[in-house]
Amino acid sequence: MLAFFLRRVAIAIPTILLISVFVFALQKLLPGDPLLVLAGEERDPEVLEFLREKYRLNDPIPIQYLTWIGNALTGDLGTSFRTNQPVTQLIAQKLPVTLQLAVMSLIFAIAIGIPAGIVSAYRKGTVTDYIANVVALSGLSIPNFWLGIMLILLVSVKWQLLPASGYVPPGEDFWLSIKTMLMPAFVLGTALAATLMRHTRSAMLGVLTSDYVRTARAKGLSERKVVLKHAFRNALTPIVTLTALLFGELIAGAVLTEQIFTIPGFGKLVVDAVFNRDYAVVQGIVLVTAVGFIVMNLLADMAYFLLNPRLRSA
Amino acid sequence: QDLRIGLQEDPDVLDPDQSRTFVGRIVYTALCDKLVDITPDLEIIPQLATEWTVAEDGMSIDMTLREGVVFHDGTPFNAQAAADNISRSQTLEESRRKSELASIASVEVTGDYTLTLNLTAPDATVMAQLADRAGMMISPTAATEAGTDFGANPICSGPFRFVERIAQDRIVLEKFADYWNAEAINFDTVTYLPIPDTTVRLANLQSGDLDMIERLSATDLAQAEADEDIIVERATSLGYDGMTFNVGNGDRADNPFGTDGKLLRQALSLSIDRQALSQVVFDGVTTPGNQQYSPGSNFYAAAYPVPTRDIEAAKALLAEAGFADGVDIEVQAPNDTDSQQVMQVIQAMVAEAGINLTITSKEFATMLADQSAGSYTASLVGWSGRVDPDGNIHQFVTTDGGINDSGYSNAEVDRLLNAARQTNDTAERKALYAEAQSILSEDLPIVYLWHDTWLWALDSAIEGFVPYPDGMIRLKGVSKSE
Amino acid sequence: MLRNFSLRFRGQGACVVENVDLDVAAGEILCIVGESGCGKSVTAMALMGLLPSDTARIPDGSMTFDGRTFDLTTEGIPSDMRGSDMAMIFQEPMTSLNPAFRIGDQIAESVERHKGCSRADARARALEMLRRVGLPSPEQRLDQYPHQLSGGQRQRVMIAMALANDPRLLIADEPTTALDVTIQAQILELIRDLQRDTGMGTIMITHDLGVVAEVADTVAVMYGGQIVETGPVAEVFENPQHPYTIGLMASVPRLTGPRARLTTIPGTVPTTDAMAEGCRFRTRCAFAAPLCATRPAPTRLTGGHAVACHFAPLEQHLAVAG
Amino acid sequence: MVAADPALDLPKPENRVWKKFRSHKSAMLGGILVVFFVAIALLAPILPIPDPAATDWSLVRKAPSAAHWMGTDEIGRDMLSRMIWGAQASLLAGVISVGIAVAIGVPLGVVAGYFGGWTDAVISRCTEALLAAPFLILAIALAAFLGPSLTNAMIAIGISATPVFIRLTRGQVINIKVEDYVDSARAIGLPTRLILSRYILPNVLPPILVQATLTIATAIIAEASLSFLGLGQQPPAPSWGSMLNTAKNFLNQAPWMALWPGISIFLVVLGFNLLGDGLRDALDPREH
Amino acid sequence: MKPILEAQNVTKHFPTGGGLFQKKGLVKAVDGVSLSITPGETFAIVGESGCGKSTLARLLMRLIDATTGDVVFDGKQVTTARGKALSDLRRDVQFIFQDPFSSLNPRMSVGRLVGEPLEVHAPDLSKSERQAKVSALLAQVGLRPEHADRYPHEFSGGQRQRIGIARALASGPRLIIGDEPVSALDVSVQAQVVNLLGDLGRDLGLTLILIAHDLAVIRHMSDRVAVMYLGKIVEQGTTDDLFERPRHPYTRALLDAIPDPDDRGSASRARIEGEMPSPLNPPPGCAFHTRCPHATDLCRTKVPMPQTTPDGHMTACHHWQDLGLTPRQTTASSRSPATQARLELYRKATEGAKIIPVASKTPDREELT
Ligand SMILES: Nc1ncnc2c1ncn2[C@@H]1O[C@H](COP(=O)(O)OP(=O)(O)OP(=O)(O)O)[C@@H](O)[C@H]1O
Ligand SMILES: Nc1ncnc2c1ncn2[C@@H]1O[C@H](COP(=O)(O)OP(=O)(O)OP(=O)(O)O)[C@@H](O)[C@H]1O
Ligand SMILES: [Mg+2]
Ligand SMILES: [Mg+2]
Ligand code: NI
Repeated sequence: MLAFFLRRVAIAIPTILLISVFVFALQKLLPGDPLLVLAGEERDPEVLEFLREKYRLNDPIPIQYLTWIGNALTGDLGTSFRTNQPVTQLIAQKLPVTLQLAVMSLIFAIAIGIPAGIVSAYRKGTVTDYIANVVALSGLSIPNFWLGIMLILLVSVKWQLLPASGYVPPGEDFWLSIKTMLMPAFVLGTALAATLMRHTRSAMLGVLTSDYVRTARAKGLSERKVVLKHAFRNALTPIVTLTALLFGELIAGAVLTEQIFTIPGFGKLVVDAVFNRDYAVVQGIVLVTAVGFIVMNLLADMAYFLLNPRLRSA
Repeated sequence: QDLRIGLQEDPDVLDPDQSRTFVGRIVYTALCDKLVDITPDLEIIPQLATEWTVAEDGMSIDMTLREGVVFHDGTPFNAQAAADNISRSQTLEESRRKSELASIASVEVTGDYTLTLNLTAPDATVMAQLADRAGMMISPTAATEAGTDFGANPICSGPFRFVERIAQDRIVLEKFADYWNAEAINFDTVTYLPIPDTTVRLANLQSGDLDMIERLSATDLAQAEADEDIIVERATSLGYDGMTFNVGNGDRADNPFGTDGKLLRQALSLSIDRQALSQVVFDGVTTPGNQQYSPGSNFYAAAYPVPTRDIEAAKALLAEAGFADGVDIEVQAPNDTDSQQVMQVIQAMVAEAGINLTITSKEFATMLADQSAGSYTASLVGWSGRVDPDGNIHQFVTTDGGINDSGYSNAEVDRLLNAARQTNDTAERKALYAEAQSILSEDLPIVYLWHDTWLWALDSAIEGFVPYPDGMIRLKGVSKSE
Repeated sequence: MLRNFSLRFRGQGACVVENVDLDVAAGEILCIVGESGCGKSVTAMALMGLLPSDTARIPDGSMTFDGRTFDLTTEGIPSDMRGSDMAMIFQEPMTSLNPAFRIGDQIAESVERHKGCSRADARARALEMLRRVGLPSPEQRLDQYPHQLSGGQRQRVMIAMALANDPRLLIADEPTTALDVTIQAQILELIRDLQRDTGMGTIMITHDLGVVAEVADTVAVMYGGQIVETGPVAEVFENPQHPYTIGLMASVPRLTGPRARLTTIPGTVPTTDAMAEGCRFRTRCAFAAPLCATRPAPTRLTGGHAVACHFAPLEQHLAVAG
Repeated sequence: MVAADPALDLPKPENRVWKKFRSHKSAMLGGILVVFFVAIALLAPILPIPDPAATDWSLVRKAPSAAHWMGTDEIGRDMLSRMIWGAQASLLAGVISVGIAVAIGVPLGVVAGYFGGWTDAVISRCTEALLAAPFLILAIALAAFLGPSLTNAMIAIGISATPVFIRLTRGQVINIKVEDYVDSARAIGLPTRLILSRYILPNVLPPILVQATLTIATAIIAEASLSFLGLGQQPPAPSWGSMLNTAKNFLNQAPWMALWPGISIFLVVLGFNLLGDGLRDALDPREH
Repeated sequence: MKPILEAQNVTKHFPTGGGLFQKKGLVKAVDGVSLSITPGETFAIVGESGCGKSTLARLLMRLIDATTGDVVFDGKQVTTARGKALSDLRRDVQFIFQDPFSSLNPRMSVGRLVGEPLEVHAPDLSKSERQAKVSALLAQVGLRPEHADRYPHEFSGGQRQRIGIARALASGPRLIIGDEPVSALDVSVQAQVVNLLGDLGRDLGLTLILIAHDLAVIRHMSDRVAVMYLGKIVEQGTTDDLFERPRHPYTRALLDAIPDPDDRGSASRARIEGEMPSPLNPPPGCAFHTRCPHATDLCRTKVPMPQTTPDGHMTACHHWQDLGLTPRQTTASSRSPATQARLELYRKATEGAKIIPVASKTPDREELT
């Protein structure tokens, strides 16, 4: 197990480096001069030149990269051009927000997607199956911003049930925090639920016709137990794997949802940073999300490992 | 009592010398006092400076400061502090205020609360500059200690002090008990929340999560006004929006609308129905314009009124320029929906005159870079506006102007605008600007299109809010009834 | 026991299984033989009520079990009889156990469900069963997962699971087909021993005549969803009547005697839809005559031996010309 | 010689794919939806509808009426006409970008899965890197290189959707390559090139088909985000995505502006998915 | 006669695990096997599941690379062949797979499947020539030319196996290796394919290497038999000799385990207990000692060397001589006369003899005519 873990980590390192090089290069190729945005409306040439020196933008790009990665290895991800805040501090501020949003959306996605997938597999070819599929597809094709704004207009403005937007840390007021995050999590969750539902359905379809499900029936177990215990337990592996990947995706950016609901998370940070050409912030976030992504992959493998006795006991 | 204000975006660094965003200035009005302030009619009035006199020759200004003012960290405010502030603005390497204060040669501290600003040349704009970020006073103690990191914990002398900031989430200020004008302040805390989406911003106000929002979208105006729990306040902006042409900035100036394209630019201007544009895109909330200031303002040159649309005249100009069969032009515009809408309307309008306009939408950073590098033909850009007319025009059209992206150069215009800087006589200045306008209306390096109207939507419980043409939110005298 | 059973799948023109009668007495092993696809498994599944409810239709058939009669067209056997009174073992030992659960739990689950006893008791029973099927070190096996067992061991677990509730009837659907001969021999012996001990009735499905010879008391030969010949195993093997039975026997290579070219049954089993009217074997039967278009009634011969062929006994009806 | 088996007279199945497809009810529905929208897109030039770019400033954001069945948009253009013309851009954006992703992703996935080893390691690492890079950065960078246009938007979307296809294909290939029939191809000495194209590829396609139809949805919506960045369809030419994007600001005042493109995207996505499911079944000779 | 195929001490070790989760290990799937096949003969390899039969077959035709050892086909090295040499080998040596359901590409028509080897090995054939050849091949295996545009799933197992055989025959091979070509088939279908293979072997003068675990089939088809256990050949000899006088205890156990329809109720035969050990972790000494009733300490420690008698019968057992050469007791033929008669009648009928009703004893005779 440990060896496995270490090997995975070893594989992850080149990937992360590759990502950082890739994103760094990509950023440098972006049109637009960050300093022009930074210098203010007046764009004083003197200030421009000073800033260019300060942020070492005159160095050759490989040197810039090496400087950055060197600092990154010591835990210094640079400072934001825009707000002068250290990137590490920004990330530390945003990460809990993003995690909370991701977790809550995932809960929605799971709560909707998995039961729907099970039911539609179990009732394959029936009206229930069709309805579940159409609903899942609509979750996929309804744009997040539309659903988001509609929810705000209805739930917050009209019925005044939930706060329209913003973020409250759970430490400050737990219930308010949950309430504020409810709508965005739902909006994000529905889109994921569709994917989850489709995968659950196909996994369950495969499992429901398996011999051991027949065995379970032959034992005289109730349908409920046959489906939820014997079948679902085996369909779980691909579902968990997918869930971990979705979670990784969520961390990488729920851009539009965060924008609509004004949630100060990673998605919003990275978009603003890209638009402002806030190189250090972009690079820092990409690095963190890449690590997150890889950690999620790792967790998916671990889940695989834990869910599959075949691997566990080897 | 807490006041919650929805902003359109997250401010940048909260250091008056380093910051550059409009929303940042909104926060400063509560956080940092300036030497002088303005009235809604753009008159300069005392704030931390109680009196000032400009010398006969215009080469210096004597100033008396308010006594008994302290910064949030307890450091007393006095002439030395003010001098330090001006010096920081001029010398801090990151300072974005250098050009604004370029005409101040030195500051003499003449007493505990008096000082003299020595100028390099007579400059009518200095006091107006001191009415904005260049005149904001920050604690010299804190400034020395924090250096360029001052923005992480800004210490000024305004009615509210800084409590915390979570990037992209909120900025919280609390009432400063020792504020010199504390009785005019009715809130214990004020929280600024950046909410970029206009619909969501309004929704937050409607749901009661906010007390006030800035920049209500023009198309939401009707809806907001229909809501009896909401009051809308408005003020015409000091800024403008228009189309800047590349007439001399690099190779791309060599195009039909460029260096020698005066006639085509006139044709384009004539073929736009500014009234309709304002009506279609902004529900008539904005003011059609053709000059740096809006028609109602003091410095508007009434001799050159907003042209009415004249397709025939435009066609004639096209023919005169040798493009009777039509002409192509590519215009870059920011990728926000308003600009896209404006461009599409203009596209349709100018098409009738035979101008075939293509729109290139760019995100802001790219557009800015292309514009300053001269890699564009025409560009839809705006300017947030300055209190002194000089700030709206000088740097754009004078030969070495700092942001003369157009590459326009005309000796007479240079002369007139420089002269307008050096006199303090308003009537004389008006005449000079009008004269410059006569040339610019002809040359059209910038085709002015409209002037925004600031719209604030407030909860009906908010009282005492005064709209200012600079778009700021001044909290003096504002209160919230229970 | 099973009377006049027919079965049809949705979208098929003819019944997959037609008018099948089967009888098993307590303590008896009935083998059903027949080639692949002839309906052995679906018949067994129907008895257990395991057919897919959405596609399978039973137009006809009833079952008498232990004095209780069930009309299979309307009601299946109640689920509490499944796994307790009647139990089933499947062909694929590798896939019939749930890979995600410990085998002890899988056996205990069935005990708990039917005996309503505590978890500990159920586990004790599971252990006892594992011991009885001769699995080495059963205590450890209890906590192992199926993949840790070999095919033969898994089949023993399946048997243990099936027998845990002392069923009156055991249905074994090709329990050894997937196994090696050496293991097959062990498993067959085990089933026979256990059956002898408990006195349950057993239906064993296979297409291996060798297996039949080894374990069966009575045998039913099935072709195309019909029983073509039944009888005590000695009778059928020593006096095969139906051309299909004869063809089947002829097709098996022999371990002794001279090695002659194998006699085969020409052709292949038609699909259900293409099944001939009357005697379903007639499309492949060397003796087929127009008469065969009518369904032959079973002819009763000596000692419970019955055959559904117009020409039985064969040599008394037909001869080679010349 | 061996005598031919008399029982081999199977009924000759003619045109089995089409037949099977036709009997698949939901697939037919999907097919009809897709054909409908494709037809609309193709017929746009000859349908009796107003110019999609013709503005009427007296008719800004007017609700659906007899003259304008779907209402008018933010600058007074006919929504119906724009919907019909927008179908072209959106369908193209969906189909072509997915086409690009499939065209790049599937071969790379096949190669990675079949050859394994270093090839696989390199491709897999790059895939992961690409997956972890934010779509936005990728899109803006590509816009900068290629210049803004619908085509380049498709390329950007296509490239960012590629890793998923690489992964999916690779996983499938790893399963398929151990099948006996692949060995049988090696046993007759078939060159690797042909093994990949005849044996591996056709058998890994079904799940890819399903993924592709799902991705079309995301691609159509992604085109909206890109046109927001100025990279997609250039104004005033319409696309559903950009219409939806504009409509965002008028959800309150002019809800129909979001409704039509929203419904259309949903129907197209639904159509493609049903079609995809049906095709998967119909193309599989084993399914009955 | 010069052997057509010769294997010298071939070994195949699969590294296992080394994946992300498992411990690394080495499966000795084939462990030092030597074979020599003479042209025209049918050579059978028999053994329990997992003993390495398939691996050996794949090694012989280089579908996988051997860890060590040499395989020589017709004087040419197989283990190092590449390019043209490998292509020639692919023409001369063909393979029939065990599972007729998984060994045919489900998405290719029968015509393409059978024509494909021609495409590779006879690229000069025109399309119509190829089609003609395909038709001929299909006819040869008892299918019809019209079947060329059907797909594999439309055929039954036996028919599919014929397609597989036609495909193997297409390149005109000299040696065919069949990896359990009839194991997946039903008895009656199996008989058809067994006959087909026999006929083809005879008619085309093919050399066959046949892998199976059904000893009755082996006995029926092969000239010589090798018995494998855990990666090694433990006994090898002519078919009759081996079936009548099995020397290795494993061969004997194997023979005893077969249920024989002609030999009913023989419940009390000696059974070997237990199962084959894992090739990941083979027992020391003689691999069979864990299940052998005759095992001694010697067996547990020392690997027995193969010993060959002058008549070419090879056995790898320390004790085979001590165990005695007692022939297996077999009931020569326990079929009853009635059975025999019916089988005979049936055989004649299927072979096309005219069947006439027996008048006197048929009450319903009239209806028949
Ligand atoms: N769920 C089903 N839907 C439709 N047809 C089915 C279904 N299950 C079985 N059949 C058909 O019923 C017939 C009998 O199948 P069954 O499984 O009983 O055969 P079998 O005698 O058990 O064969 P084998 O020896 O291969 O196990 C076959 O033709 C099969 O195709
Ligand atoms: N690619 C492989 N990687 C690892 N181990 C393998 C591989 N192929 C075969 N083995 C192992 O080698 C051993 C011999 O396998 P092989 O398939 O040759 O047996 P077999 O005698 O053909 O069995 P069967 O009768 O089941 O077909 C088995 O233990 C198997 O698990
Ligand atoms: Mg069966
Ligand atoms: Mg094998
Ligand atoms: Ni034979």
